[in-house]
Amino acid sequence: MGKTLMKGTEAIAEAAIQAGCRYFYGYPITPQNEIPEYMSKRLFEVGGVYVQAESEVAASNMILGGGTTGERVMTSSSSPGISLMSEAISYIAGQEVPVVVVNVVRAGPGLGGILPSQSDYNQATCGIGHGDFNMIVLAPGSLQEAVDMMQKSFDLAQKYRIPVMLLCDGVIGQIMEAVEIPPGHGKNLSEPEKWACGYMKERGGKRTIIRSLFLDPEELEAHNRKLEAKWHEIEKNETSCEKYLTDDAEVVISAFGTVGRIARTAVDDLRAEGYRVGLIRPLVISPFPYDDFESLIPGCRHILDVEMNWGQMLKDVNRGVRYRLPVSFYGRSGGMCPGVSEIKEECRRIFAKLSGEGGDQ
Amino acid sequence: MGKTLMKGTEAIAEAAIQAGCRYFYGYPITPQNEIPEYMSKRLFEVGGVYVQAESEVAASNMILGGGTTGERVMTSSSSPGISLMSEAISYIAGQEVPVVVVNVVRAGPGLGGILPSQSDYNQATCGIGHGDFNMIVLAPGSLQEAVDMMQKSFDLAQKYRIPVMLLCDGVIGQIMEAVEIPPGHGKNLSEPEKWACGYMKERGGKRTIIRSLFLDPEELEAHNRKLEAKWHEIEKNETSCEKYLTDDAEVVISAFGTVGRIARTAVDDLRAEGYRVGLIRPLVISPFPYDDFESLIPGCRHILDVEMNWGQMLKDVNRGVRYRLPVSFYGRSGGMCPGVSEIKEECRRIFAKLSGEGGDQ
Amino acid sequence: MVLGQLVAYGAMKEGKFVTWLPSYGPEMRGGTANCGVTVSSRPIGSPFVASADVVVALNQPSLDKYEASVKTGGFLIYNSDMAKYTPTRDDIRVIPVNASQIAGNIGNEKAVNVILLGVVIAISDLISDDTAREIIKQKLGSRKPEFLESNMKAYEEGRKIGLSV
Amino acid sequence: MVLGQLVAYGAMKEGKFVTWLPSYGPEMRGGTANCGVTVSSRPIGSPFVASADVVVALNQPSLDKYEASVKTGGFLIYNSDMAKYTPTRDDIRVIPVNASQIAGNIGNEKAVNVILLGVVIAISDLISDDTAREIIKQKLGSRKPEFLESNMKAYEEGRKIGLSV
Amino acid sequence: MAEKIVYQRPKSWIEGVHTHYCPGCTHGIIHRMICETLDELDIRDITTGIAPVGCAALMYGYIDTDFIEAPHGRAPAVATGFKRIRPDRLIFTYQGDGDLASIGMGEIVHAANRSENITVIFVNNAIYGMTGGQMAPTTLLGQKTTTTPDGRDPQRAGYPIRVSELLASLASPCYIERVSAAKPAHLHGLKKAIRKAFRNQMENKGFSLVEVLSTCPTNWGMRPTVACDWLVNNMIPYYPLGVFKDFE
Amino acid sequence: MAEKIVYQRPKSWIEGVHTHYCPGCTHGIIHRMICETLDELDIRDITTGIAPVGCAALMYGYIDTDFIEAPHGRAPAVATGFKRIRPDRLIFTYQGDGDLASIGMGEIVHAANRSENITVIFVNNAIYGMTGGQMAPTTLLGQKTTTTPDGRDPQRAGYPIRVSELLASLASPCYIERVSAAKPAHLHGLKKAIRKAFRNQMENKGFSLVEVLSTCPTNWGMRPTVACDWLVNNMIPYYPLGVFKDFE
Amino acid sequence: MPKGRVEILEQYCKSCSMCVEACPKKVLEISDRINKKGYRPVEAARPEDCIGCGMCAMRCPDAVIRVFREE
Amino acid sequence: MPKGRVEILEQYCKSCSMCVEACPKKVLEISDRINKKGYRPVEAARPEDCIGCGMCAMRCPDAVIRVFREE
Ligand SMILES: Cc1ncc(C[n+]2csc(CCOP(=O)(O)OP(=O)(O)O)c2C)c(N)n1
Ligand SMILES: Cc1ncc(C[n+]2csc(CCOP(=O)(O)OP(=O)(O)O)c2C)c(N)n1
Ligand code: SF4
Ligand code: SF4
Ligand code: SF4
Ligand code: SF4
Repeated sequence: MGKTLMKGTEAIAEAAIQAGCRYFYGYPITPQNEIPEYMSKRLFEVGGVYVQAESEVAASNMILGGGTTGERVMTSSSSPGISLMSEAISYIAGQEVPVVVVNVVRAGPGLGGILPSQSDYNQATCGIGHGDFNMIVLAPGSLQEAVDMMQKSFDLAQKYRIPVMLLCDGVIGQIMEAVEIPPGHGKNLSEPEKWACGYMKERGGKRTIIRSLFLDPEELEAHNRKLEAKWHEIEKNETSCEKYLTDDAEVVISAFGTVGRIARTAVDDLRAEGYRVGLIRPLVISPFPYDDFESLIPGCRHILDVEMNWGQMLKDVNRGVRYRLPVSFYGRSGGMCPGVSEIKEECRRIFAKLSGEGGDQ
Repeated sequence: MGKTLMKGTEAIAEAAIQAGCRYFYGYPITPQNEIPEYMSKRLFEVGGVYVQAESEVAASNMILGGGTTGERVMTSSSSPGISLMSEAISYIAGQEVPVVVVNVVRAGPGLGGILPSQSDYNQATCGIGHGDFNMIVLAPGSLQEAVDMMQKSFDLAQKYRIPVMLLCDGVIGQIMEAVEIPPGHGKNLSEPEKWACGYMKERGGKRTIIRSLFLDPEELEAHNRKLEAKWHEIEKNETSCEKYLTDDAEVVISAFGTVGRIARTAVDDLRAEGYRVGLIRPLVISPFPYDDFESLIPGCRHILDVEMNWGQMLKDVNRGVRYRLPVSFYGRSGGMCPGVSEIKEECRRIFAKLSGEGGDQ
Repeated sequence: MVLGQLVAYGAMKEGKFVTWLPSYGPEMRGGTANCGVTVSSRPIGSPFVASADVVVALNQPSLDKYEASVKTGGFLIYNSDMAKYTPTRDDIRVIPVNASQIAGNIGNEKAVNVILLGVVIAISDLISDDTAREIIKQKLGSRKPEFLESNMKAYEEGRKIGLSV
Repeated sequence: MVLGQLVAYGAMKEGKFVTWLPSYGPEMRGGTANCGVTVSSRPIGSPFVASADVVVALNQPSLDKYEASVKTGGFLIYNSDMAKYTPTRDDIRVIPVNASQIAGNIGNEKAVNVILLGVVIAISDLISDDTAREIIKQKLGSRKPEFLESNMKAYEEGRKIGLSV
Repeated sequence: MAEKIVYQRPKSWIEGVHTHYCPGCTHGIIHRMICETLDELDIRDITTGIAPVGCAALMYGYIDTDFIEAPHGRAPAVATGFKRIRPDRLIFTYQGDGDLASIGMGEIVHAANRSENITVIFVNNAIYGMTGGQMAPTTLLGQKTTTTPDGRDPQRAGYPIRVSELLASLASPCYIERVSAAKPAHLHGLKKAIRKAFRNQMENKGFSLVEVLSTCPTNWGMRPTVACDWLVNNMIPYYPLGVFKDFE
Repeated sequence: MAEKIVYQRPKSWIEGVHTHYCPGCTHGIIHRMICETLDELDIRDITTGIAPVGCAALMYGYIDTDFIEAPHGRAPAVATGFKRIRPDRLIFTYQGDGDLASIGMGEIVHAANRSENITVIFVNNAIYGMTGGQMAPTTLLGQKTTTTPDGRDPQRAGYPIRVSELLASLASPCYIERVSAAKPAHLHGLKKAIRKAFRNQMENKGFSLVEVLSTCPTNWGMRPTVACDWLVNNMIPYYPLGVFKDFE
Repeated sequence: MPKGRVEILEQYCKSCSMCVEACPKKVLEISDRINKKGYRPVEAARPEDCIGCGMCAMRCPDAVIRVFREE
Repeated sequence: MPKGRVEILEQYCKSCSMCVEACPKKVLEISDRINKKGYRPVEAARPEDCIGCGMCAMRCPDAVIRVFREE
């Protein structure tokens, strides 16, 4: 399969199918309706199952149940719908069920608007549900990345038995561009997952209990320590970050998702104008690539964080550079997206200030 | 009313009534059942309304509706129930409705256990719902504080038209101790709130729309900027933090809620042993008192963060001291609570290390 | 649980700092539902009771579970009609009380708690005898006046046992 | 929207980088639903179109809203049967096309899009004439072969108008 | 001879705005009827509407009362929260079939069962309008939608839910009627039902729900008048008009 | 004369454990019946149970099959997710009245309406057991609970919901029966209904629900046998036993 | 037959034809004009036949029509 | 009358009396002993009357009783 021009949502859906996902449970919400729509048609063709859940609460609990079979299951939604999944996601994390959740983010809070946004960063990376847990969150910056990450999401979910979120801003969902969807590499369940439910017979009567309830606090603490150790493992292995022209950069733009690609154009343009500017772009935003940010410290003089929200990644950026570099923020919210020229303008301002302070540009 | 011996949950409920709250919507969940139970009886006596909602989703939407009248409304729940309120809380923030939510935290994730915990710190202070918003979160360290903060919560909610959470670990909910509940100071709605719903007649036909939907992204961005400005105002005015013997302390323990009071005993004991140790305890955890932490920087040599979770406040502590002080963590999770002797032990270890490094203890 | 609350009320009455903290489980009966009471003359830090001066066990599971938490030199009091104890420690003082039987004799099966309260007050200095009597009147008398007499009687019986140790 | 997609398909066929991004609203009809297409020979950063070489407006609201986003020297093409335009700028080239009428004449009311595509291809170098024809065949021909002929005719008509500017 | 006004825009219909509804969508008719009722009962300035999430999300742009926006499906809970505090004010929810019968099933069943003294206008157009035509709980068997490309199959998606009948099986609610907005002959009944649902609330009778069979020309892919015929021929046989509960 | 075993612990009942239920709570009887059914139909090792949030949250400690824990009220959705992937395995949910009829109302209505091929054991004890005796949707009028200290008042809290009747008003579900666990005379019917609800699933007949009237001696504040009498005298008149739907 | 008259608020009409179908006298027709929103508004093609029954207005989803009747 | 016999797994009994009420022959009674969990287990007070009908076992929530019948 070569490159084809596809709409983001449909490419994501097809990528999931190629990754071996045969079970989709979801509820419509703009701007990701084409995912369930596509699935309702395609899964029937490939012998999978599409269930239109009665709500996002139900959908998230369906993936909980579905995920316990060991098969690749997913749901997708957009911001308000994701909020309704909070409780189930906490359970899924606690019960160690592998699932994939796609969030095509729209602008909030509340009903907000249906235009693109990155304002679910905090929720996805930090506090989506109650209790001590984290999930893995991937943030694609182009349609091709979204497709590739869709497949990776399933691999990670099953490797670590953890919920994985593909966090796409609305642009990724709605854009059409050329993508290549690598043909299926989804694992084939020739024999049942050792931990999965429904295989008691195959296992000679040994049963499986998938639970997060531990009334004895010492047991629960031990369980939580296990989850914590797993998360440390993930922090060690699974961060991912792109650095573009950062080696000699005086100013580095930090951005994720669609803003990353926009910032890249700004960087190219500014380089052409002679500015020493670079880009750092986390591809996995949870666990966050703190080390990559820390490595900017000796050379870089200023970080400009650009986001499509009111600055939610800022605290992670600051943490990454350990408050040893000045970090400023430029953002648009509510469905507005920072444009190339706005970013360039902001950078030029920073350079002007730096040279006023006696820099060498 | 002098001091009486009361159970935490009941004291909190009575404090709400004294603060002028007459409307309670809730759903049972351990360990806070005594709140709805108390309310179902007492509100009837004082001419208020208790509604047992069919779920936490419904309860949180009932306070949304109730809050639009301008009256003092509340709900209470515990961790999994709070997760189910995520969507509504995002709406409430976006629609600027004053409400108070009590979370008597139990150990998670998932069903977890019903014993005390502080593992909803992330959720409460950072990512509970979708979109750009924050809520105010108060974290009492004793029953008396819980009672006082209950009243403050209503004041803040109405002053800023924002959701306010009283985040109590299960200890605060279940403990009995002597408290004094200051008699009612709840405002009396002699005339309708200017912004409230249901007063079109009184306002001569001028109507009110309480919404968060703005399909025009520029309008939504403007709305979000308004919310942001309000939040900055809150950050300026409403942080609150207790410092105990920090002036000359080499090691400062950071802790919130019940752990704060336990740590205080540890500090007293250690001081008696001659250790220069202090305690910093945020009373309001959102907005976080970063400045108070920053002020520790010159003198203090080490921060020991102690929590009843896997270290959720840690990143805020680090941010507060701007990564310029070593911060270590001691925590118990899953319903376990760090004890006085564990904390002392940990401190002694730190002092031993510091003196090895050539300190002056 | 009621026993603990009575002690707590009493301590507050005497102007002491006190915390009462239950440990609750899903087992509504016959389990190890219990509470920890801390009485102190200075503000109380941790309300958790890791090692206790006095442990009162009403049934076998509680006895098994909390035996270990009695401080050296402390008391372990248990209802010998509901639990059996084979000594494993020699550093604590153990007081078996045939409380169910006594309660039965008094004609108030629910007075087991009050009997044990009598024992506790007699052997410890948590609260004074007078305070205890007053609290019983106040807290139990108001709710169920018809049982007040038998409750006072139960307290006396318990106190006798306690004093005789 | 379809017009934009056809251009996008064509550009991809010619090996260019292309993005197509719709702006969607709740208004399912008659509103300003629109899309932005970016064609480039290098990877595309922002897919948002702030200022455009060519703006095609199918109705009055779109015309009013997007007039301002035409670059200096760019083209504003509109369906003069659905919208009226009173010039406010003199730095752009304006092409009114009576597309509804032409489509009616051809006997395919839905061909308005294709007519305007013809105009766009003729006045710009987004994609070549050949590519455009092939894309029409491929994308429109396969779905509704019965309309292929009238669509090609519509394209020709549009192209004629475009070339005559 | 003097000219008498037979019909004019209701006062509660906000002047100068153009609704965002598709041409011929019966949402507009129902809105208009609500406005007329507010005018006739003279209750506009003591009424608060709850806007749903669905095509009617922006209804406060057209009906001139106080409004609260509710999350998708939660309007009955929002209304409960409000009405329990302001029993002397009127409140109504306006909900689509996705909003009320899918995501909001729990809330509507329980509000009905508590017999909250509220008025519910339930617009059943057998599809999700706002999100572009996915299956609703009320989508008919065999009906094609964007998520039932081969038509709704009862094996995979169950049977269409008859909401009025379901809620009428509860002991508590006061008044439940199904009417239609499709044909001129239906409109009198529609108006009467809406008026009654508000009157009941004024008289503290408890929960009243009017289910209005409605069209979605756009997502059904039909011209508006054809959609009305389709409703009559396909929906009414499965969703019979009539009163299912009336405690009068 | 040889001795024959008339009754012994079912094989599916896990040996050596002491249930956490209060003395005389009928949860235990229902558990035992499920175990017996699993044994008789020989389906233990192809069955997965969904544990609810409620007193039965720990049921996997007693019944020896695979188990998944579901969030409060969501068992039908969890079961749906599972069963659609493993149609050849059996799955059952076990839900209290708070779980199923309050917070989980949306999920049960829709699972029933999709006629998911699952078995639901619905334990109606008219109260919230695990959380200590608050009002449930099925609490009887006048019944005192910790949140209806003066007894349930229909004006404030509505009428008790008859779940079987409500769900039976849907077109899709296959089998719905209400039975009782209170009296020896009821137990045969209870067992039969549970067996049938599993058999239906084995035969791919779709959604089956058995509503079991059950006691909560602790929160009702009665001795176990008195609670059984109370059930017979108060619950059965309002919740009549019987088959409400059967597609056989 | 009473004599009626309709007034059309053209700018709000969406050309949906609901009123055209509703009119028992076939008074209304979609015009050839285009309004600001791009729709062809309805017009009274046979005003003389109008009986002022109000059916058109009752059915219009956009409250476009005002109806008068001579008394 | 057939002859029956019951075996009580005493350690699981919670003394709820459900079986006592269920037995048509009034064979069972709550004993005076206390089991490990603190309950007084049921016992066959009149074992000779047992007809092995199994009613007690069918009603026991804790699966405490095993029932035998002579054939
Ligand atoms: C929590 C949540 N889920 C989903 C949506 C997306 N959504 C908006 S409207 C709608 C359904 C609309 O259908 P209906 O309620 O039938 O109303 P209609 O548009 O047909 O009038 C959905 C699913 C949302 N906004 N919020
Ligand atoms: C989201 C959420 N809300 C509330 C609870 C608390 N809770 C646990 S069990 C229960 C209800 C129990 O009643 P029921 O379902 O009738 O079962 P029973 O205990 O009576 O068997 C509740 C409200 C919870 N665990 N999670
Ligand atoms: S999408 Fe359907 S329901 Fe919505 S306005 Fe258009 S026709 Fe009406
Ligand atoms: S008032 Fe009656 S007759 Fe006149 S145009 Fe309208 S529908 Fe036709
Ligand atoms: S088997 Fe029958 S007769 Fe024997 S003890 Fe049990 S119930 Fe009584
Ligand atoms: S029914 Fe079972 S638990 Fe109850 S007394 Fe009888 S044997 Fe014991």
